[in-house]
Amino acid sequence: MARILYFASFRERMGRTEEALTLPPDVATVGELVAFLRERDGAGAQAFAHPATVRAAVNQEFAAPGSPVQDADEIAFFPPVTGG
Amino acid sequence: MARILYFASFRERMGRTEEALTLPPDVATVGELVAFLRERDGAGAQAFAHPATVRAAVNQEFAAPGSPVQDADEIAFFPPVTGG
Amino acid sequence: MPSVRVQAESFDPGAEMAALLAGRTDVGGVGCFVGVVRDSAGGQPIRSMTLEHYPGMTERALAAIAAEAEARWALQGCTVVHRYGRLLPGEPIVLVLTASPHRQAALDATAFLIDWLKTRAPFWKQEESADGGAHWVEARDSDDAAAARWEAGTA
Amino acid sequence: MPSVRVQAESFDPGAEMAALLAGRTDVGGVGCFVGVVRDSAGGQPIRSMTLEHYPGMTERALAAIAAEAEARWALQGCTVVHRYGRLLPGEPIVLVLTASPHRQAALDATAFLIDWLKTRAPFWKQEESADGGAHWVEARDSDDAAAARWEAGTA
Repeated sequence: MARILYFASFRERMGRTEEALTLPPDVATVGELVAFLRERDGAGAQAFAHPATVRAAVNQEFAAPGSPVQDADEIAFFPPVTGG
Repeated sequence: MARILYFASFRERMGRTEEALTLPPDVATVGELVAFLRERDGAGAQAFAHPATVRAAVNQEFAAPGSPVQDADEIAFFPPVTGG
Repeated sequence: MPSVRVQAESFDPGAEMAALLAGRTDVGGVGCFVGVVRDSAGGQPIRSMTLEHYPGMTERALAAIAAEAEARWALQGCTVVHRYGRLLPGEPIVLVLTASPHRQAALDATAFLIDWLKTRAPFWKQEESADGGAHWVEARDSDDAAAARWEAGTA
Repeated sequence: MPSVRVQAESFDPGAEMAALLAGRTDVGGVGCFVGVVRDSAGGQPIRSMTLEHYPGMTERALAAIAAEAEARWALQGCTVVHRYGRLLPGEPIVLVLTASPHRQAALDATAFLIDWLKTRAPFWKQEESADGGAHWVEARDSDDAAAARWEAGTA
């Protein structure tokens, strides 16, 4: 099971802070996980509607769409950061 | 009478912090005053030996060798500044 | 070693600077930047600013950014403190402090740290407007440009 | 209006920053630089540093430098405090503080102020070495170069 975290607008649109998910067999990258979540339900469709504003981290390191993901990973989705 | 002030190494080499001086008739600029002081005595010869390290102010504004001077001015000599 | 903290509580820039300098006499200059919550954004008044972060990753990101600054400049120490939670206008959000034998290194490292923080530290700001509505602050291209200066090596 | 002071006493950067921000909620960033007496120079230990200044002209020069910074950047305030007299290693010499709605203006104005201070404010440093000998610090070309950046408009 992967642990999926949502922050900021992604948390609001997904209606949760995190979920445990068994990665489907055809999900091996961040980009494929995004596609899966977008197709899964209306919340995912809304949260992941604009790929340009999706940012991700795998195991607390920033990740790209091609970054690999696997069960047991901590995977986070959030918009571009605005701290400082 | 002009008031002449000396700071830092100029104060030490001239052996005084200031003096009152009636400007000689042929002294109308900072550069001419430097030449006069350099010729006047051994202390002046030493203090003004290296023109590249002489800095001046007239009435508390930085001045160039060609800047005019007259009696009643406050004229200061010092090395390049090193604050901050 | 950099000192990096993520906290809800406020901080005292003077006390942080004193701690950075404590017991040492080899520091020549300290650079500092403090980010503060403004009472308006885009001409509209702001009632509060709430910062969300990613516990765990945020601390790691700040430590990595500080380590990068210490690798690039001859720093004798640096301190980064970033707050989260609900903050009111006038309250400090972020502190960057750098100590170096030479002023240029302290100044450059301070600018670097705040630029990189803005694009690489997982924080998200939500503004509460005067009518109580809330909206997420959007990332600005100018922040990416400021951070990119340090990558291109032009700064 | 900039706040400019020349004094023998030490100063408290945190208190100065609090004074700059007091009662206002429109500041977005505060830039700060503190120069400190180092315990060595050119590899030789230093026992103390004595700063001489030109009373009257020094205050005027600092006010002119601060006014120049306020003319160049959208500052909401700036503070310059410079000490004179005999200082020991670890003691602060100079404080520059700038407040602005935007961080880049605060950072740039801080760098500008310290660079110009070093080349345009009438202060002279004398170092006392470990054997009690004293010598005047010579002006550095790198300081002139740093100040010249702001004239050429390249910074």
